[in-house]
Amino acid sequence: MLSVTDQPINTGALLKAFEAEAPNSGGIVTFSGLARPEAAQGRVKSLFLQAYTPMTENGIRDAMDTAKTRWPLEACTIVHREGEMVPGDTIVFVATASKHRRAAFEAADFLMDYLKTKAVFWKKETTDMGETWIEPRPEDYDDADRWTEQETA
Amino acid sequence: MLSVTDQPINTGALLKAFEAEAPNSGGIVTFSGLARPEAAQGRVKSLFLQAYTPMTENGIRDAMDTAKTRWPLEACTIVHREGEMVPGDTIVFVATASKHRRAAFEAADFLMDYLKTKAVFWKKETTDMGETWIEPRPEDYDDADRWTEQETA
Amino acid sequence: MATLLYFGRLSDVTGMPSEEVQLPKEICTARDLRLWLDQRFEASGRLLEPTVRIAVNSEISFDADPVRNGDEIAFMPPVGGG
Amino acid sequence: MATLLYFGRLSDVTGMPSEEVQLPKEICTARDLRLWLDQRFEASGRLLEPTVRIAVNSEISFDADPVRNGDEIAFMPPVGGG
Repeated sequence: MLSVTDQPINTGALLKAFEAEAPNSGGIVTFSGLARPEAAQGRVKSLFLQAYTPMTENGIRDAMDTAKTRWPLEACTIVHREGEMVPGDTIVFVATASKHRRAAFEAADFLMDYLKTKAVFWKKETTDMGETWIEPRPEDYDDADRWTEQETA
Repeated sequence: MLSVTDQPINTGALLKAFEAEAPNSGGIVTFSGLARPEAAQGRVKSLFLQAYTPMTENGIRDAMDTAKTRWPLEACTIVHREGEMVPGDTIVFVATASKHRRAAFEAADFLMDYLKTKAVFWKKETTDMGETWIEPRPEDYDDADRWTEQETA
Repeated sequence: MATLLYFGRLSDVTGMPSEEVQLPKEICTARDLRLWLDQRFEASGRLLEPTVRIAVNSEISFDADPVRNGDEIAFMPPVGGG
Repeated sequence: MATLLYFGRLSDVTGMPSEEVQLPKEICTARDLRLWLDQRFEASGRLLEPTVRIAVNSEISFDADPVRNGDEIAFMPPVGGG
């Protein structure tokens, strides 16, 4: 399941629904990304995420398909917020289910690396100092590169 | 938070509570282990987990302390079921929170490897064929060994 | 008319998130469009950066790819969600 | 009296999950106890396997460690939860 939504994400309810979807899986891994309160300069008052439909959805769907090819997943869900939010809000929820817990961990990790560096979103932070567009950090690209290195190794 | 309980585990509610506990963390990883329906022989009718208090709790608490030393965690929760359960029931719920998503992933992964191979539980499956005590699989030990190798590397 | 979309920090450069524009005849490729717009907005090369990708009708395109009136053309600085 | 606990598959070997036993005088170490019980239950070495660990009063103990009446002594085959 994939959803890009401007509504608050209820991770508890999503995890419950996901478990019902994959009762035979043995292992479920989730990642919840929360909007942080600290900016490089000052405190975050709000965060704005801009998406570009349908590129955003198409790209995430491709990454989910890649994950399903690389790991034996029984189910996979991504819910991503767009629009205005405040610190503490959930930006993204990723869930993977597999009979093999290693596969569930790796697939969730891979999908988060995709989302951080390749998903079609632009992020703007508002602090007391004003508005700043935030782009991925070098370590986000390093994390994402792990999966390509593995492919060629 | 650590709990070894004979009551059903509600992962959705636990995740929600955990998020409230670590609102500044940025990244939360959870693992839910579900009782599987298939046994080596036939279908599982029920699963029994035997714990030995206080060794079980002490061991898990030590592993959580180790995780907190090795990774910058803001919070860490483990809830483990004991007693009788049926396929689909959650056996274990692990949650880790960190500002760094890599740390949250690795700590959850490490704790699951501990739980699978070193936590003081004994597991008995009941199928149509009778009762069988289940011990960790070789790949569980291999997974757990990754963290020791890293230490000496 | 072409629809031009300026995403992320580029909307600060252009002063608008999107516009409808009649592409002049001499604008044939994505590269032509970049150069024309960078000049038009006095963007000092910020629309020419290789990290700014172009999507034509929701497909990533390269500098030699054609652009036409009727297209939806997006200027996309580095992306990242989560 | 010592309290002996037989965990996991060992309760199938001994036919009971636990028992209260007066340890004979000659049983001084964990090793002595293993040998005595393996014989007593006709366990054919299943209580001697090195993968079966012994905990005395909730602390992992080794073959040379002492055991006494009053102790809680657990026989623990390989463990694993999750």
